[in-house]
Amino acid sequence: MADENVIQALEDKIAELRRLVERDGVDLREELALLEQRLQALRREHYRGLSDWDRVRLARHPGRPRGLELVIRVCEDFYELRGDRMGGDDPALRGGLARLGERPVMVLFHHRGSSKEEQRACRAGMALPSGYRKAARLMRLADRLRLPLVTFIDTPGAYPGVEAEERNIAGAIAECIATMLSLSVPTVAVILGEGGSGGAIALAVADRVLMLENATYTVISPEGAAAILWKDATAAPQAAQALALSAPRLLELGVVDEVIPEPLGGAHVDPEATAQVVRASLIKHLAELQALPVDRRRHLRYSRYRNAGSRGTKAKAG
Amino acid sequence: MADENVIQALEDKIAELRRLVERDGVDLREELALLEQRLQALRREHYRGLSDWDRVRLARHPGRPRGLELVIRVCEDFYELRGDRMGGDDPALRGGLARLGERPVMVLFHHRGSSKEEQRACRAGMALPSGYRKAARLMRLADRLRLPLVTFIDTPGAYPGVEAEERNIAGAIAECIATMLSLSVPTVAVILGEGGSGGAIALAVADRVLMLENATYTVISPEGAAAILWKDATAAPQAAQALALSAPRLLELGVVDEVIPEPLGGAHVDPEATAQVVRASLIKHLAELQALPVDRRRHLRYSRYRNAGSRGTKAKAG
Amino acid sequence: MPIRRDDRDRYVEVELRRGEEPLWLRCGSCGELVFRRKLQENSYICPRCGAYFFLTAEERIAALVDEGSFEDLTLPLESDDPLSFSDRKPYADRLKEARGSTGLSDAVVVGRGRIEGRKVILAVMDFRFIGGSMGIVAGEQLAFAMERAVEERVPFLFVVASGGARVQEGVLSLLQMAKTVAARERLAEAGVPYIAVLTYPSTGGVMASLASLADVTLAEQGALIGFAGPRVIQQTTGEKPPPGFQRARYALEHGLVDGVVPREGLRQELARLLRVLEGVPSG
Amino acid sequence: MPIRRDDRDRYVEVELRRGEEPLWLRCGSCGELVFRRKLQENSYICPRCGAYFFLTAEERIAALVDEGSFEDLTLPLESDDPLSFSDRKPYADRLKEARGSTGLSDAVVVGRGRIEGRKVILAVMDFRFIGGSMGIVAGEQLAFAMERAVEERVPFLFVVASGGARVQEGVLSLLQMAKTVAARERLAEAGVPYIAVLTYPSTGGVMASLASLADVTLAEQGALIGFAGPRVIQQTTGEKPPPGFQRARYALEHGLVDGVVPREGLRQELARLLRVLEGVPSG
Ligand SMILES: [Zn+2]
Ligand SMILES: [Zn+2]
Repeated sequence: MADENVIQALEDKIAELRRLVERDGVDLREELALLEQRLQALRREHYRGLSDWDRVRLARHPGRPRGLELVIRVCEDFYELRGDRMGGDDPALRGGLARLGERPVMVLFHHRGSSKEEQRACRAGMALPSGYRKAARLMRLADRLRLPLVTFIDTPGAYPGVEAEERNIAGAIAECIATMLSLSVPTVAVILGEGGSGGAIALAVADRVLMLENATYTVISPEGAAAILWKDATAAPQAAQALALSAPRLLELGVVDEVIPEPLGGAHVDPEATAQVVRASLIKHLAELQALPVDRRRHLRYSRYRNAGSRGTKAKAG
Repeated sequence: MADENVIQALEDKIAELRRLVERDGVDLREELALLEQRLQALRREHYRGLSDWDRVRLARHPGRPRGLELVIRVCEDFYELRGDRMGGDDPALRGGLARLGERPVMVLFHHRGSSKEEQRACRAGMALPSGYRKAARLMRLADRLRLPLVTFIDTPGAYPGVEAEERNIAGAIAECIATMLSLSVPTVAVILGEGGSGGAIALAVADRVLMLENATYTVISPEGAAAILWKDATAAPQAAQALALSAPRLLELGVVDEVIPEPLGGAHVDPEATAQVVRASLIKHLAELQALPVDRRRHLRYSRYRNAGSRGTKAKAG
Repeated sequence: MPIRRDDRDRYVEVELRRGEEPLWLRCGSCGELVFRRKLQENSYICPRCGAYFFLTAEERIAALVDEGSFEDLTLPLESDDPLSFSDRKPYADRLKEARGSTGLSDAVVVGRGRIEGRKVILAVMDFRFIGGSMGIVAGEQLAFAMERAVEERVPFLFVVASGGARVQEGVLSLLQMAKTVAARERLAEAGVPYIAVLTYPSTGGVMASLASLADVTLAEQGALIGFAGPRVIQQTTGEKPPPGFQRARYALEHGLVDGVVPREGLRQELARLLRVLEGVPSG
Repeated sequence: MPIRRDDRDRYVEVELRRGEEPLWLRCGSCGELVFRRKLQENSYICPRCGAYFFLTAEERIAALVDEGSFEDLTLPLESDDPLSFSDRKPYADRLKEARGSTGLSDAVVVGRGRIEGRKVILAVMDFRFIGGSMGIVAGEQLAFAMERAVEERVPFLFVVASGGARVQEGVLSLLQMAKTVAARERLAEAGVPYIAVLTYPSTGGVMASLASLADVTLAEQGALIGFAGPRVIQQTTGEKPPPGFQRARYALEHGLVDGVVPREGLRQELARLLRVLEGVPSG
């Protein structure tokens, strides 16, 4: 199988050649075109055989489109709303008003930040109770103003800290789940990168759950599962496979409704194209949901979660 | 007019004589009966001429029945519920389930504490944001369980502290007012002692507002008004008069619905009797409210507060 | 975005009664004499030191809405002095004075206007009128404004400048907190957006009721936002408030507001917000 | 009431598999050998050192409900191993083992019973069953229990003993958080009281969903209450949790529970609570 390192090396070479062309005016058009073709072929080959662990790594790729940068590409006129109104504003879970396909919506998203300083403030996208309380506030606001809710999920999980525990991170997540389930407006969740356990599901109990092709959604990180169940840190790739955290597996299981394709090589290869596909998918699903009567939409949502996974049970033997 | 100090001195003397009777077996029945009669007469005389400032002092009397001790006398089976579910539990604003006249109710009350240590923890009954957030939580719980809400108000005001401001004491009070106004269940507020500004009204926007005869309810403390408007700390008695903070004045103004009489000399003279009158009044009002259809009750509440004080305006001259 | 620490709040209180010298104003911060016209063009920000001048309701409205779009809807009401209140001076006289010097009937002006073409119902407080305090008339104007917003299905904009409740109307003032919150519940039920702009000062009873319940809450740079003032805090509790306490950026850091906006950008900021809310309320 | 600092939590984990020696148990805290019968009479509290022993669901139920009043309503369901999960050992084998050693079909037992005469629908977790983890079957049992409570208009009592979600069922376990919260919404709409009792441990996904949404939340003395465990916190953030962290009294001080109850008083405490709630739900 085509090795990721080979692809990376070829990408680097092509970039160097381009710089040469630009700087020195050497005409390498033909050579470059051939190399590009070869790269695409390698990517295709590699991509077909992606393991779940490969996807975990793609979902965590530093260049992956996510957070504010992605939201701004997907929506227009993003207007950020801040604060939990109780003492805090968490930069790791953000939200606000925006327009999407000519209509106003409320968006919520995990944010990891670009600059070093911002990344530190965002704790790798692990949100605090104040983040989830802000999210619940904005969910209620969406309902009040009859705005569809769109969430973008990308977090390793909620922040495991002493103060987070003292301020009831568990209760804040539970409140988000309860609030999101109770909304009258249409809701769509998009799992962009990592969908890590409680911190992810707090924003994911939507009418429609969409998932990028190489995103992950899991009850525990593969590393965590490896440590606990395999008692072996190096078993993370096996754990990733076993946990059924990939978009295709979750589509099969009925957990997600649609897998949004990524550009060949992963979303980071072309963030703008990725955003446009996400955007188109969101607009389609929102239109479908908007066409349903409120009661019907709420009933479908209730049934979906009330019966989640029920197929995975069987009558007791004997 | 009969002086408060004279009454106090006579009360002390009578108490001493009683101890003498108990300890030494001296028979002073006749003398005591006469003295008691004299005391009652003095009280009656003093009481008839109570100024608003006298009432302010009665409302603040250290022996005045209030807080947990009063709630336990008024209701049965008080079951305390604690915590704001966000990091704090304020002992200065307490609440829980109780039974009142054979039915379950939710009660909320300011608490000042009896022991020195408790009093310190309760900050003289000035509640924190966490107290008001607990109150809003219990109001919502009352609505969910269809329990009438009874509040007992006795606070100089919300706590003016740095952390209280950082955690949005203003917003917490606003949330209480909004929540209490939105309830479907019957609500009755009793102003027991001091009803101090925002910290009091947070619990006072009820279907019925009752007030003990010597309680006060005011937009600002008389001392505060004296300092700001009179620029003279000694003007507090005049300010008390001007602010219309007494029960009879507020009944006249339509702010309260009923003045609950206190034992001669003030509620502290007989806490148990006071509690029984409060109890009877609450049961009566709750029964009346319960008899109304929900929509009607909510409409009446809305009109009451929407039109509060509107009589105090006039068409613009010219 | 992480909060920029260098973006310090600046604010200064200036002489409120400016009617006496119509042509120029003195900056209370740097002492500069500035022509009123020049100041107006500069959003009432001192061109020398950057200090913000207090705005009257009229000036605030002129700074926010499209020229010629404002229509005054303020109800023709005055306080009837329901407690016959008197301190060192009768409340009736204070009212008369305030009316005379401001030309207003009370502390709140209500109207209809457009911000870059988008309709709003506004209620704007005037701090000159007995400290922007909320009494019965102000409460009535605010409730009325919200009812108009519901009726016309147009966003409601509340510009706050208030030290709290009108002491001279006693508990009746306190009850305006309930009145405005009750009216706000109807606004919320109707799905009509409510935007609050908090300025210097936004404290006391107004903050502990209507002003804390907006759908979107902006703080003007330099705003003072809180319940109890720093002096009361220090006197009652002995705590020494930290630097920047209760100022706009402090409020933002503590999750109390959605954003902080410099005065000269406020109009565009509101236009941006109204644009994203276009079509709300729906139906 | 101010919190008494001297009232320290005490708790100890003991050997879970006690089936092997039916007559006596060794206290993991002080090493004492205690006759099972004696321990049972003492609410499974070590008579020598006061340590709490783990309770099975059966023992917990026996300790709470009136003798002879319990009726098992647990649905006859088992996990179908929907992911065909296998780590060092197939999940199917783990399930078989857990069923064998506990006699349960999964980690939640549902039933109807009376506490001092008052009816409740109970759901009780058994920590022995794969750490009381919530998978599809547990989620199903909990949702079913709440639906029964709505149907019968009887308070719902949830006794929590769970380390979190059932890892071996992947995201399907995570979704049980949504399932139980959805069922709880119906319970709340019906006005049926929901009482949670948190024991050692009440953490992870169960805590971040159903267990945090009770109308009344009691912590058994010694309970561990939180989302992330101390080890995860220390590994991820480097923070060192303070003494008493996540224990019952700590949770009370931080406003997370309504009360802390010693194990021997739990039954009376619930009776007291149910008495004050008599007549709820109404109608
Ligand atoms: Zn200047
Ligand atoms: Zn022991």
